[in-house]
Amino acid sequence: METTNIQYTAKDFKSDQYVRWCPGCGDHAVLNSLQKVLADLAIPPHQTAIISGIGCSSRLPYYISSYGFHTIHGRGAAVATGVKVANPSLAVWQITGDGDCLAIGGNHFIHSVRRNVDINVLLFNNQIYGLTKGQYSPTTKKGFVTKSSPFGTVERPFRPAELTFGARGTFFARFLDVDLKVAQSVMSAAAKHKGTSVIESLVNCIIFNNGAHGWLAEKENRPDRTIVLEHGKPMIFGKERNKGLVLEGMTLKVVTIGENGVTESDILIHDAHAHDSTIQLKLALMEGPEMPIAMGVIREVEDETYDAAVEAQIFDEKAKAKIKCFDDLVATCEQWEM
Amino acid sequence: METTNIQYTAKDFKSDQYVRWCPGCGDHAVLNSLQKVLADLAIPPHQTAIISGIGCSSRLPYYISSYGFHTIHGRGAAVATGVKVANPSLAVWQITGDGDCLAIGGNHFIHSVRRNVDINVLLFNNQIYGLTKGQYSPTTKKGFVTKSSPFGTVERPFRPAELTFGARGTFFARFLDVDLKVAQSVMSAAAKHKGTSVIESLVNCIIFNNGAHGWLAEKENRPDRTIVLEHGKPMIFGKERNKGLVLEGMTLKVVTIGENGVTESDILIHDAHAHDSTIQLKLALMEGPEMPIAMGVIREVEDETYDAAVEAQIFDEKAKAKIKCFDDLVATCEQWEM
Amino acid sequence: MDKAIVNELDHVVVRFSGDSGDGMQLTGTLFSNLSAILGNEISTFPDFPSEIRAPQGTVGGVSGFQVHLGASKIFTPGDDADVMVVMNPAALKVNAKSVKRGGVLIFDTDSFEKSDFDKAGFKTENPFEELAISETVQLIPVPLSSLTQQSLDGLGFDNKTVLRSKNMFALGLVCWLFNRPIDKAVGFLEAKFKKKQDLLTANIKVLTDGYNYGSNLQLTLSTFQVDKSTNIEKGTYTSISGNKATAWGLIAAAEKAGLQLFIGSYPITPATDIMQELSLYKNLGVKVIQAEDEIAGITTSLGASFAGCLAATNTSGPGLALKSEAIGLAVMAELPIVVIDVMRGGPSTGLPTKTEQTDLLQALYGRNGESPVVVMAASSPADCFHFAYMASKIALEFMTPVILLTDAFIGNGTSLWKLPKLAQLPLINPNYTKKDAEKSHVTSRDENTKVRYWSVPGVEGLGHRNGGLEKDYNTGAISSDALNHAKMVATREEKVNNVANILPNVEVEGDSSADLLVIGWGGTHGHLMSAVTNMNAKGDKIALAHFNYINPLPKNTEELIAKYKKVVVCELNSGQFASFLRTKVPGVEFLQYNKVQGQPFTVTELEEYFGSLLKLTL
Amino acid sequence: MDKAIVNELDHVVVRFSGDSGDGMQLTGTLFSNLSAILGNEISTFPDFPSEIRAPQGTVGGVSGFQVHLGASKIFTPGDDADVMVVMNPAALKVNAKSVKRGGVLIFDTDSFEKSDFDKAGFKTENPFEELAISETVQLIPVPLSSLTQQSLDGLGFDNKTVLRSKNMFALGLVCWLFNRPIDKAVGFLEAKFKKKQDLLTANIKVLTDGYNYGSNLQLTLSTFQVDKSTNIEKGTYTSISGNKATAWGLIAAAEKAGLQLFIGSYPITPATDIMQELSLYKNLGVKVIQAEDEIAGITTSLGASFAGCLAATNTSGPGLALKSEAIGLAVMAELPIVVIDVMRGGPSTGLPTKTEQTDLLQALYGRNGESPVVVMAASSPADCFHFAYMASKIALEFMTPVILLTDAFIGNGTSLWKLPKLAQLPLINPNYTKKDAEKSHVTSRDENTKVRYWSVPGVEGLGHRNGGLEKDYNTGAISSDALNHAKMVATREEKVNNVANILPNVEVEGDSSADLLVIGWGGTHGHLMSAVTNMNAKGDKIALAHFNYINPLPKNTEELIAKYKKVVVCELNSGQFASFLRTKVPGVEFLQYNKVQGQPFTVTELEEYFGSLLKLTL
Ligand SMILES: Cc1ncc(C[n+]2csc(CCOP(=O)(O)OP(=O)(O)O)c2C)c(N)n1
Ligand SMILES: Cc1ncc(C[n+]2csc(CCOP(=O)(O)OP(=O)(O)O)c2C)c(N)n1
Ligand code: SF4
Ligand code: SF4
Ligand SMILES: [Mg+2]
Ligand SMILES: [Mg+2]
Repeated sequence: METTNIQYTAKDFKSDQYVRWCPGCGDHAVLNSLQKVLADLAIPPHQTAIISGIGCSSRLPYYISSYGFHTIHGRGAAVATGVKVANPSLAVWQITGDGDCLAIGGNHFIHSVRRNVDINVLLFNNQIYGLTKGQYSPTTKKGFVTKSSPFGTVERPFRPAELTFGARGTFFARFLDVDLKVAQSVMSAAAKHKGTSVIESLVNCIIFNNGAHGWLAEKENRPDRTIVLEHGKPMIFGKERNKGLVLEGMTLKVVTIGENGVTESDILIHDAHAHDSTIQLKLALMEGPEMPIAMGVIREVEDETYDAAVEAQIFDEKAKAKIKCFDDLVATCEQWEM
Repeated sequence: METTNIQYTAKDFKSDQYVRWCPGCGDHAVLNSLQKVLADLAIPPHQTAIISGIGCSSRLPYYISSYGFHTIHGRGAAVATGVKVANPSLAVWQITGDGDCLAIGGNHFIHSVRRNVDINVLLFNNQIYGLTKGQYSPTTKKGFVTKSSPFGTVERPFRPAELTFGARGTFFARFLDVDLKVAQSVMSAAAKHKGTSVIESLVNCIIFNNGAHGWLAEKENRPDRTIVLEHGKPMIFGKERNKGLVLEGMTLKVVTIGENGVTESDILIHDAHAHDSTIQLKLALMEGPEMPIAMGVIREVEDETYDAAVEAQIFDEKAKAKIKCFDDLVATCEQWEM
Repeated sequence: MDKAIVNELDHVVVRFSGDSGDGMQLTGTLFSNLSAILGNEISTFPDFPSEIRAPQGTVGGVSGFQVHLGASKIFTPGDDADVMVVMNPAALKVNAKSVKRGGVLIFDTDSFEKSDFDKAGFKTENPFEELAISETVQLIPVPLSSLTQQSLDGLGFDNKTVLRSKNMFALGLVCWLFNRPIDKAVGFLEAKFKKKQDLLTANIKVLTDGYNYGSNLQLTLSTFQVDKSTNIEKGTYTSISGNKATAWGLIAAAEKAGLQLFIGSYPITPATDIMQELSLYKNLGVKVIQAEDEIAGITTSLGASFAGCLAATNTSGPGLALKSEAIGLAVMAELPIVVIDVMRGGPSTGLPTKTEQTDLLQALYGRNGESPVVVMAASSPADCFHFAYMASKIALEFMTPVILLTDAFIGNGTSLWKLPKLAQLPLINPNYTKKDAEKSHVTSRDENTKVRYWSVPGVEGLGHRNGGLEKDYNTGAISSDALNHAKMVATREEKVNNVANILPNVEVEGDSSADLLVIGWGGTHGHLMSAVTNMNAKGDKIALAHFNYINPLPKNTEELIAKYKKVVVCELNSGQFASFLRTKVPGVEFLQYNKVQGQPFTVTELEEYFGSLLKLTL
Repeated sequence: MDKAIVNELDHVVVRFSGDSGDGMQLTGTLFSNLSAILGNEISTFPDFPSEIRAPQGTVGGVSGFQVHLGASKIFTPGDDADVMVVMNPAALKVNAKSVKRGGVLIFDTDSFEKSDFDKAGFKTENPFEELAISETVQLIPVPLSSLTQQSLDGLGFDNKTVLRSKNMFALGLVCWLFNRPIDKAVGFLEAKFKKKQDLLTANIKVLTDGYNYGSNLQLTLSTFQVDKSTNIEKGTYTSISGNKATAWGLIAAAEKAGLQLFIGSYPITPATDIMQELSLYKNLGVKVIQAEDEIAGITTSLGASFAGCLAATNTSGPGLALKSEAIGLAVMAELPIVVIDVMRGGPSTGLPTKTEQTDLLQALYGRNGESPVVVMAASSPADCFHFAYMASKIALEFMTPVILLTDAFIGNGTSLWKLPKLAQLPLINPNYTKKDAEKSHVTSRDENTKVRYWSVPGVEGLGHRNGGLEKDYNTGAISSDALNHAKMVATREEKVNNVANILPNVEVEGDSSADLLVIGWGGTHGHLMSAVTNMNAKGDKIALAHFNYINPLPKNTEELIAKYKKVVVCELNSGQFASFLRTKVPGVEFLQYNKVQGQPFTVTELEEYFGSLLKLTL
């Protein structure tokens, strides 16, 4: 992806299509954030390919003025892999939902993460199937009543971070639909990361799962209920920025700076670049209300990407090759005149 | 699954079919171990269902005298889920290979693990596609030359334990084909565990990937290169049983008892039952030659199983129900005479 | 029509249309139930907006519900409306062309303001002229919103609740228009708002005021009278949607067969309702797995089938494509499974909420190898019950996958359903391996029917290995022997063909002595039957042969078709059943009438087409 | 045959058979190449054991390789063998019925011991009598193992190496038998054992001794002489397998179109070789993704197609079933993709290593919705190159998925292939959106051909959104409009039908003036052509129309078929092409000749059948 000197604005990434999400749907905010990020990245719209599966969230490509492909349910990761490997100079985004990505698309998801294909996976996690009108998804909380679980689900949900780490993810980040600042910084970091960047966006489905993330979304409580992690910075949060995380044995704990002799220097420093994912995973899996929910870039480590490795192998073999074209290839046959 | 007082022997679990694996294939040993374990479990053959996908390993059901279903490639986990939910009184085993389970079957695998369906997943990991004659699999080491990777693979492999943990696995164990003792104890523990028991069996494909686990398999070195974990026991290994594992910060280290003042009491005690999987995961991911490869039951924690939860919900609703049969159901309609 | 006339009609079509939030589905359902209780035949069809919740007042958010009531047999929810209620200009815009010439159009004047016109995309402030219907339709302006507000004034309801009750005002008005006493509606509302006493009060109040408003309007509007239907079979009825009827058919079959019902499914429009309906009946022991995808939907079901359940899976076109490989496994393993495909517009994601019959060839042929399955189709909302039941019976008795095709139109629509008793339904006798049978039965089959014996896990002595590789005819062991394979291919085919032995003949409806035979299948029956009936009533002669069983075809198919001079196959696709018939019934020239618009036929277009056919050299 | 006679033959079939470890594939390949170099026509077929490595000496582990050489045109690897070499009793058991009456059977006496008979499951110690061939076949006992041991005695080889060379002794002997100078074989061996000098020495030594042993045997065995073929087109040839030819066809097409070749694939027998072959050519920039499953195989390819590659995916029956949904997406998105199905025995996992033509209807119809695709089939190992090339050309020029059917028989078999030059191959011109075209081209199509313009990502100004929902004909925006949908369905159909405009007519082979027309398609061409040629040579009159293009059919199809009194469609399935023809060519009675045994036709059975047909009232 070449960046240019042209100054883009979010408007350059808006298509002429009417945005058809429900009024109040969390997806609107994410779309706006993404358009802003794309503009800031200064990669021209025609160098960007946006690939999605099927779901409310997967309609996003229609709303961005770039190359877009709204494929079939669950296959976005595979299609995006093909696009990126075919043309590594494109910036490739995969737009997906918790159903699209983790139910029917689970296999392609874990394989693209394992291969570390250089794509940005924007996962809209509203913990419900929106488009089909309200069935539980693989991230729906156990016991939750939905149209397909009238007596509550009996399934343990995936935690997207955990699955990403299990598939050897090199990048994982999280943000809340309404938090535009974190959203943009996270997407921007994801775009810059070489490898599969998994971004879990906690979005609100106002129709079928309103308030799933509500206790985080309330503006006044958000500072206490979430922690925005930044690489190299101490893990401090709270309205008064006086709470922090420390490690006690193998367990993360919340402490208050100034209480019980705790000072800022006791607080853990976030190391998103550590290859050992132990603490990152613990951070990603923190659950409320005891612990704050982690936002921001939780893991970001370097490793070879699949598309680059494919290119490199071709580059090496071409350099060594005696066979340069089809006619050369034919010439290598055992052959005889008849 | 009812157990009985009948004494079974391995022979009771041998079918009349000729075993068609290559002479020297690691699968033979696992089959024998499994037949022994099934006999010891004292669950009658007709209460046992063995489900597989497609692959050399997936042929196993033919060789066991029980109910068997050799299904289609990659779908064993889903079929087994159906069998178990349909009839929870059956003991259900899923037989699968690294290709069957983690390539085409990856999605069903992670979902059955997530749901914690009470099945025993015996994963034959020979790091190759055997039946189709030698292509790389999702567990093949990066760079390895196979029929489909003439210049070495460019893919980062899955580590089955890591993926299992990422999908919230409640049981993970590992054994080496040739180590009958560990094989049997591990399979027996898996059978007893309620929930999805993932057993990674390191097997040798003598034809297409001979020696993949060879450096472990050599009998004289095995005690130094592997560690057999047992819940509640210190993590000691080595020919002289003088090596052990300790935790330094977040990192596992090998120490020698008697050197540098290390005593047996310094050695970590294996806690397979800890819900926090941090150390279990570290154990499962240890790689040679610096670290021994972990064998035995690495994780074994309790959680509700999917099949039990389904039954419980039905049980509760039946107990409360006014509608007991189809005619009752019809009677609930808004209805009128015409 | 400006005097107090009572129009006595044989049948009438009413459509309620408004914003998604306007409660049109409830309104329509109540009106249709009330009519049925009074003895009318009914058929309904909901028309959901393409977007979940488009901005209020926009065309994308219009939700409708059409009710067809009749004093004699009716077969469809009707083409165009005699009476249309529109709650806003967007609803008007979407529905204007569906009001009959001379029909009645009731609209909420409070929602016909400049801003409403803008939202609906009207260019002027006279939408009726813009749509060119001001002359052809009787406009009845009613300030629904403000009348509702007045009705609830002072009762302490917040404005949102008040406005959400305006559908009841409309319903009351329409009830008056059709002489439907509203006391029965009160009963329905009581059931609906059991736990919300205040909402119940509000709704009843508004409903009553709407009715009374109608009475006061009498001088300027005629009312309609649709008599009790007399030709309906006596009995107890309800109104049921096709998807619900399908679910219930499975429940009935499982109980009759003495088996547990198991469904592995993945949500997909327009099939999801079947799974959702079944998930309600934990009390009946129904096991539902909402699987991770369609492949797991069918393969969990195949596991359950192997384990001895009545197993089913439901989906729509793209999902059926995904299930192809596993259906092949069911063919090879000879396991019973019911695969329900509620067809929608294709190809690919296509038109997910629209109806079509384009999956027939996929159902017949969409698998590798020679893999015959039973294919059948339901033809009305209510008979989805019967065909789901029969699909189960055939699957269990013949140890075969059965694909049951329904479609968005009959799946979502409702019709009258005579309540059955389990005892009256046909017996279901799976071909179990007898406990005392010879050992070889475990892996062999009934030589007459070619049906494999079912050896269910858990029984001592019946252990065996099943699978997707070709098997030896006798021992069930894996075999790649050439002649054995040929024999097995023939056997599987013969078994499926043997299903014809238990199928009813296809009956001719309409005028069986006609020269022109119309052939249809599945969900188009209502429209075809209406058109044929109307034309025969007018003195034309047309016969109709409508198919529910497609593979195998009923035994009299060839003989029946041979009797007619001209044969036309009418389908909502490009000619798939016609193609199939060409391969099965030699020597017949099959004409085709096809529509691939994501829409059902209209009776009008069929009549026109049949008329033109008859005018040709018959 | 006990004098030194030289049999001059027009063509001869030789089969080498032994244990998997005996090197029969190499032996056969060498023999066939030697013959080709001498100017013979050749056709070969390997016959792999069903198990990877069954216990040595058992029937499950027998591996064979058949070579057919001819002085005139030959079309198949032959039915039964004139000369058969068996390395052990298991190989004898598997192959006994495939030796011609009066044929020569060479066997390794050292491997015909009691323990060997046991392993092969013989009941007696005289296998030839047990198989009842001792009278009908000429038995040539040769102590291959011990002669090989003698040959290498004292050269310091370990016993394993020594015994693994015995195939060279057999090859030497057969070379003598057919007067094939072995010096050319030395060249091949040098290439093969480049890095193993000692093995090379051993192999050459044993080969030479085997040849000399033959010379010494002269008095008791006649030799064969198959002359140089004279009717072959002059040129440079190699021998190529169908799978390799398919891979090369894609490579050639990509280069001709100036595109990068991309293949997303998942291993499956018997298609894997295509992907493996392609993965060798990183030097040519071929990108291969070994995907996690078949769905990812095709969807990664669709991604690559969207991104502007020549994209392909290869599989066999069960994999094609899994790809159904994604092929539908390709139809809807109108993206070029070549889907190769190397057919094997079905249904389900079926008979994975056997050949069949049972995926035709799946290829034609196995998708939801009206989703026409181009379906075509190759008919010999070598012409897989041409048809893979043409499939690519059609996909790229018509923006459509193309399904290319080959099968296990032609995929694994080899035939002579005249080496092409890229310059001579037909041009490939994708329908790109011109840079200076009107903006609307980005989402629209050529009104003549109905082919959508291809707007490849990366180009400024061509940005657009594609997808699986129905699209507006003009703007490409999502549309659920009824009439637009009908138009789009018709347009997609018309586009695929327009492919017929560039297809060659189907040509009649054999005697075009006959009354009997034999119709075939795909990989059966060799057998049908042989049978038809033989019978015409004997004075019968038969015409053959063999189809490579199935959807759309060549334009002259109907007219051609109409000329014949009797038409029989011969296929390795239960009648799938016959069914398809019935839907496309009205008024013809299509007879069927079907075989579903996982095996190719034999020329003999075809001749018998045609003979019986001719005897009937023609
Ligand atoms: C093959 C297939 N199966 C099922 C569907 C139906 N379907 C469409 S979207 C969806 C789930 C969407 O959930 P999610 O990905 O979470 O997206 P959201 O709508 O919540 O943003 C389903 C089941 C489909 N379109 N295709
Ligand atoms: C749908 C489908 N795709 C592909 C195949 C081909 N196939 C059979 S087994 C296999 C991989 C087997 O690998 P693994 O599961 O590791 O088993 P192993 O043979 O190594 O024990 C493949 C690709 C198939 N049978 N079906
Ligand atoms: S249904 Fe939910 S996810 Fe879909 S657009 Fe509406 S609010 Fe958003
Ligand atoms: S190919 Fe490998 S995995 Fe398969 S049977 Fe042989 S040794 Fe075992
Ligand atoms: Mg969602
Ligand atoms: Mg393997």
